[in-house]
Amino acid sequence: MNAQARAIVSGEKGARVSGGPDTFPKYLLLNAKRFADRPAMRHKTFGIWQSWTWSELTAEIRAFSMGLESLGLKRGEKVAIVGQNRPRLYWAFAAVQAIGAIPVPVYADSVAEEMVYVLNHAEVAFAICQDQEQVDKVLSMGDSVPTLRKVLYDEVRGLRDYDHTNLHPIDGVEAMGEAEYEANGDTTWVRHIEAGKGEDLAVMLYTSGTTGKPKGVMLSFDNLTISALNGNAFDRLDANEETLAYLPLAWVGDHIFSYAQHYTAGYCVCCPESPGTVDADRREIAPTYFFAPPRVFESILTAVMVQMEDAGRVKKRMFDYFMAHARKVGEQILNGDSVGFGDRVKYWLGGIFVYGPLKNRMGMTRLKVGYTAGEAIGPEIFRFFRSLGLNLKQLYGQTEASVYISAQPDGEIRADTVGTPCPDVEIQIAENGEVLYRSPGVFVGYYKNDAATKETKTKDGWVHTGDAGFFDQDGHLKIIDRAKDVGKLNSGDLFAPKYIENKLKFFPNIKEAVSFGDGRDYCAAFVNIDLTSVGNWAERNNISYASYQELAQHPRVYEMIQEHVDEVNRDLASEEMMAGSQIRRFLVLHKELDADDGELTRTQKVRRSFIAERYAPLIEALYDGSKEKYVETEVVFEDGRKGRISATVEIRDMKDHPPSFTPTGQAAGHQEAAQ
Amino acid sequence: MNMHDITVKHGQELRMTRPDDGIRRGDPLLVVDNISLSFGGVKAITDISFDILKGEIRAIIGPNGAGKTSMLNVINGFYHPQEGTITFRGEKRSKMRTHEAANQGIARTFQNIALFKGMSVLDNIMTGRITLMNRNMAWQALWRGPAEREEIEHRQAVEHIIDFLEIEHIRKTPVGRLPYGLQKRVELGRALAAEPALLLLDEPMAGMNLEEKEDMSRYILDVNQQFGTTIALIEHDMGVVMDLSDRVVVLDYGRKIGDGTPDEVRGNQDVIDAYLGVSHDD
Amino acid sequence: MLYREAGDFKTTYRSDQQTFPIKSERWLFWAFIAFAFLVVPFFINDYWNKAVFMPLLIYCMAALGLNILVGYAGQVSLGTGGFMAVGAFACYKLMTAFPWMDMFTVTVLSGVVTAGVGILFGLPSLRIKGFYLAVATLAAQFFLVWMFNKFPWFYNYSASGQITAPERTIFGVAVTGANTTPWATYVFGLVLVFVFAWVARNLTRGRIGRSWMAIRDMDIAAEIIGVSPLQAKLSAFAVSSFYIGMAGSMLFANYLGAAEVTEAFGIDKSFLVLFMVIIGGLGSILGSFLGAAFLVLLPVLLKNIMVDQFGWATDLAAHVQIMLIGGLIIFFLIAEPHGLAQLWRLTKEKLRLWPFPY
Amino acid sequence: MSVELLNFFETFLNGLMAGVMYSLVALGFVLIFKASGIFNFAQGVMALFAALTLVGFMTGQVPFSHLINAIFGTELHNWGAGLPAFLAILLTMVVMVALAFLIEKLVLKHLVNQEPIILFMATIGLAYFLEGLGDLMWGSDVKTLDVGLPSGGSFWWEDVTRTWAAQGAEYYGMYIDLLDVSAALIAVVLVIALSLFSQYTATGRALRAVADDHQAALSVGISLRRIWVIVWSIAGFVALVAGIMWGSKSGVQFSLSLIALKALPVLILGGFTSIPGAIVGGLIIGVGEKLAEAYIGPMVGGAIENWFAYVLALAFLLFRPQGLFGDRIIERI
Repeated sequence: MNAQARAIVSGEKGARVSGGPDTFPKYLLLNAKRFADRPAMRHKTFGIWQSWTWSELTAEIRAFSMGLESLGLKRGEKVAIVGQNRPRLYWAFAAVQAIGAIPVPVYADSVAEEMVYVLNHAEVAFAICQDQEQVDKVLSMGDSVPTLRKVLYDEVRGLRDYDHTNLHPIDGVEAMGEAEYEANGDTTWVRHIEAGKGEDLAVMLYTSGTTGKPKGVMLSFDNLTISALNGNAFDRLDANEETLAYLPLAWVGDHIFSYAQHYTAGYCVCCPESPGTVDADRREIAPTYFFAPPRVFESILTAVMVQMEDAGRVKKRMFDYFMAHARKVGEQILNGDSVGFGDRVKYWLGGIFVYGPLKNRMGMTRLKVGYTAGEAIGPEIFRFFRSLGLNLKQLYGQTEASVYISAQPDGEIRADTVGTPCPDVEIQIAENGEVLYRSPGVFVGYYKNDAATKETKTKDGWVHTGDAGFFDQDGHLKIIDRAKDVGKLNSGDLFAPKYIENKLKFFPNIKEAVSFGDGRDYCAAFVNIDLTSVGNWAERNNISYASYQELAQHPRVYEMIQEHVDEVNRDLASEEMMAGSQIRRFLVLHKELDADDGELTRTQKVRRSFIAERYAPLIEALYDGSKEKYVETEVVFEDGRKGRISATVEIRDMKDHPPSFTPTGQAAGHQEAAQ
Repeated sequence: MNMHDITVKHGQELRMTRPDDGIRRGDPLLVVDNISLSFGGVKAITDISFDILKGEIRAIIGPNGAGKTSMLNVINGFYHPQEGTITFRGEKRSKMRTHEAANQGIARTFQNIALFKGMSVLDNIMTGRITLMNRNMAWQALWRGPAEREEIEHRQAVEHIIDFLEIEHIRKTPVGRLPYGLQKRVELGRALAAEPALLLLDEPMAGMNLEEKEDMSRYILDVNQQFGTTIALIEHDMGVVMDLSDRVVVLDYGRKIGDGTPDEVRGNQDVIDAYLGVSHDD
Repeated sequence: MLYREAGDFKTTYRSDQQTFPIKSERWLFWAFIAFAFLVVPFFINDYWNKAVFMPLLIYCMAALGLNILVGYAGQVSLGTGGFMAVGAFACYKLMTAFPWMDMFTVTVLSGVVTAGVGILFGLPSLRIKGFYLAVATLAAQFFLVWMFNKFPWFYNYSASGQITAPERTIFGVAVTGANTTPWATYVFGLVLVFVFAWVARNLTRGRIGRSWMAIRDMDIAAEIIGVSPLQAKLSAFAVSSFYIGMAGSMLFANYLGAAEVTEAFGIDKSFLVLFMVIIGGLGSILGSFLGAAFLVLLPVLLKNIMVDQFGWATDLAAHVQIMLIGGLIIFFLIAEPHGLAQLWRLTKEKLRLWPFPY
Repeated sequence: MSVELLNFFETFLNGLMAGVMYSLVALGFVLIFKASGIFNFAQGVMALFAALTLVGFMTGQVPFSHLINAIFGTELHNWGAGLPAFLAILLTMVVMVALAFLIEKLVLKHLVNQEPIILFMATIGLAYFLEGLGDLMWGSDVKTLDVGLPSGGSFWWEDVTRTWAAQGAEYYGMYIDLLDVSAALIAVVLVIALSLFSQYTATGRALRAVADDHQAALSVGISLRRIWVIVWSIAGFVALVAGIMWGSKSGVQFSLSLIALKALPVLILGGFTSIPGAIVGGLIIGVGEKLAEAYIGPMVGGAIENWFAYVLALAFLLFRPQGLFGDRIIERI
């Protein structure tokens, strides 16, 4: 690491004004005053977007909250919140926080055992569930969560005949609270809220760590409100925004976007009718502020392309023509660069015929700012949306940071960086390339896990992200891989397998890639072709094939993949830290990596060590210079039978590109997009 | 209906059955007494008597041509029996027009789907509430005001049914475009919309696959349990009938040959004979 | 393509069930109405009024009425000409018996009288269906025309057997008789059509409309779920005749000025209006307008081309025209049996999905 | 016999003969409706068109002469020589078959499986088209048609019936038009021929099969399209016969197409699908109409034959909705 990387890079000074509310319940009371008749929340149900203003919302939450207190919920107790994006579950956060208890959102799709662990670990007293399915899960735990006293539910269906001694519909709880309010007013309740302080624990979010048991990240009100306010200021978000809440409640991103920013900015959050109707609901709402992991953008783009495949010839040609033009000038126009008059006119026409309708169909007509985060987004996907004039940006964040670590300021957008440090955030790069940060959003600690807290958070407040990265010439952070996965070639050059694999996977023809190099002389890779994409290509080029294996080993497929690899190499050559780890040899795997065979995790992530063992002969061949290799592999078929497949796999050599990372050489690859 | 809000907040309960008519759960809701029906000398139903108790699921079974559908047609006033009486909610029924049975609180679904093909799902179910709507033509012509309010009130109720049957995604689709299973569900929705005291289901699961049958059984049970609706159903699938119903009446050639709980009927020799004779019948 | 629906969401049932739920269509509609009310009256001349606008308005009204009966309630009627005659003669009798009455009242009352006659001739629909009913309505057509011919009381014993509209005013402006101005009759007709199109929309969107459609789609099932066929069918006949009667009244009083029953209200009128409804689209209010516009404008266009451009004899042009209209009707039925309204719907659907094919 | 009774008989007889003509037209409707479910409103115009074509051939007119003259400025009107009646009828028949073929090819083929009302409207469109086409081809002036059928009153019948009157009564015998008689005879022959055709020929049996069950007929390999061409050809033939007879009687002009309207009450009375219904219904309507004209007409100012048939049929239908020969309808659900 050079000296520059050790330096601390800081974001701007944050926007927090002292004296404002420091907890969400306080914000609720403020919003009830300042935004009384503005919409606060919508929910598509019974055919229309049922809406609540901030004052209605406050009344609902007050009733809910006072009802919870009547049920015996005490300050400092934990309340599990289980379900999808329903208004009442969001209300539950504030209702619980108002009386000083701590909400613990739980992934709705987690199985009962996982849920038991979280509920037990958090020692929850109450569980607020969406429907029968979640109630069943919670009730099935029986006595294994001894602290659990009450279970609440939103949707009554199917629960009518359950034993209701410790089971309550939220309706009933709200009615209790309402009665209490009618009888005694809300002075006690308001006093509870006023007793809350910024440093109090606001929420506990369990991270589904890749290894070991989930850890409960404790975030204070200060963490969340300051981060949210900074985020609002950074993107100039105000009470006029409308967003769609469709990501899991237990995920920090949703907690910030659909709760913390919702309260601090006072904007309107819309809950979809059901998980299956998110696309249609987004089309109706047309959010002004939108957040999604790359896979969502990817599936939107795929849907667009698939539908355009079936469009008529004229329409398709028009689409291609204008999209080509958008690729040419769209991003420049979005970034405010100077573009010729003729191109502007053409882009305007394209807006009428293609971009406008497209944005309309995608529900992005009103989009002011959109974020992608979670993992790297394919540059093609990223550019597609930006070239339409959508202000899509990248963000780098973590639960432990209350999301914001770095983000792209408007006008400084690139597909391969995650921007500059957010307001109030300081970042430094450690010796081993790991990214460290310090900010007001930094979490309080892991619940009941001091060891882990110490491991992650230094005494002076720096947090280890576990990611390796570096700042590029423009001061933008670039994340290359998990820090522990980054290795070294024998030459001493940095080897970041996932970074290389992602570059390969950005080609639609490549479904999966596994690269090798740690402790070896050079970098080499397995490539898995994408059957749909390559199959289509083959069909268009009159290449017949009988099986995946035959297609994978087809010389012309190899040629195509070779071109892709070459392009990745050229790309790598342009980067100072990566130029040494260009792919020297590759092969196309004869079978698709499959979770059934243990090669992928159930979440479709590559299991590197297992593959290294299973395909040891192939790896050996990659490094012994042979031109081809015969392998036999045991596979599990869909019906559960086992069998063996064998093939002779070809291995190809590549040549290195000379390093081209001087600033003048920056034109290579997709970097031309910037500025 | 007493919902006046324009927007429905969560959890507002839908009342699916008519206001209390003084008949307690378990008392006879409908009594069929010595009914005979013939068409031009051909006897379809001969001297049948049975009752349907409030809150129960009553199955009417029998081989093809046993007179099951004719029986339903008699109950909801579409056919007029030559002999016998029908007492519904304690009142002996005189000869009446077909649509009056609906007004008295009898709704039904049909063996061959009888949806209104040119209308959307929403409109079909709204049509089910026709007996509950009463704004006259002058109000309708003006729309704004009472007619629109009435429409919205009923729309709310219908939206609850749509929610209950999980057909939100097809709300505005013309029913003709829907697959068979969904059409059956919409038809159930249309019948439920009338908030019936007695719900007649004519082979609600005919032509369905196993999964659809399970879904439909669940809806029928939910209707019965959640809203306390009394249900009389005709069904071919014996397994389904025995699981769903509280009591079963068995017809054969227009005569009653068995009546009782599923277990009693299963052990009845006449019933076994009737079914053995036509065991090939689906 | 031109639709931008994203963000146009509904938070109340009222906005969800409004006539034009899409914002841009709402704008288009009001722009069109503004044009019709605020621009056309200032530029209209006698030719345009006589050749295009008045027939258009009158047949829009008639087509609306017939569409309610045929398109919504599914009862085929071939008696439109006869019912228009009832409207015309009711109008004439009202005008002459109550000279002080204003024309709006006269027109609406003529509709009411026709509604009564319509109920009478709708009675057979309770027993017979389909083509049998269609033929039965022909009885109304022939009987009514015969009646207005045979009993001189209807035409106030005039020697010619004709009825002639005296001058009647609204707010002091003549809308019938010799002293009318084109804009006056036009605005009079436009207001009537606008108001009653709105009423038709209201009737068809609610309980009554659904009872009509239920009877149309499956009468037995409709009856079993509680639709009274008597009420549904007779109300359809009544409302339909009401509109057709008003159209007849307008045709006579505001357009022709003088009429002879066999000539003005023959069976070809029945067919013409039925064509409008079918070509426009059954069960669609928009369709009624499109159908009327098509069949009013097409002959004007054809005549313009053949007589004025080619200089053909009028009788020859008439033959070609009738042939072409017949041919076009067949063509339309083949191309889109659900009418122009459906064509519009499909186009709209395409534009909404643009650039996607589905 | 009293004069009143004799007058009654005379009216009755004339009614019967008119009724036969109605039956003939109604038969054309029934044939098409049975085979294809189409209510062919163009039947009347087809008769007009056939008659116009026949006259055109017999008088040697140049078809489309007005149009040709208007476009090319020529002065064509007549070939200068006509065809003999027999040949002209044959040629007209060929035209009618060609027409049937074209209708199937250009219209019906594209409207398979449409709703009945759409098909009905298509035939009205066809009626307009044929009306325009007929006028365009042959001109719209009233033409006389004489194919050699006898006409005028029968003196023999007058003489015979005069003797039936009671002694001393002032009675001059019954009037009967020979044209009516011959028309009735031809109609009877035609009806019998059609019945035999549908009973005893393979094509006829196929027709009936199609009428009974479209699907089944298709599945045993009867070509629906061929059947349609045949049915429409027969309907064209019936139209030709009707056209000849009505044309001979009252000239070939537009009003000839209105005979279709005469046949409609026959249809609702006899049923759309019943051949005997069409025959008996025609007779009932014919007789009823003439009697009403004679006995009710004077009371209400006359000219009631336009609508009386409809009211008669309607009244009948209200009491027996299934028509004359229909089975009782049991509604099922």
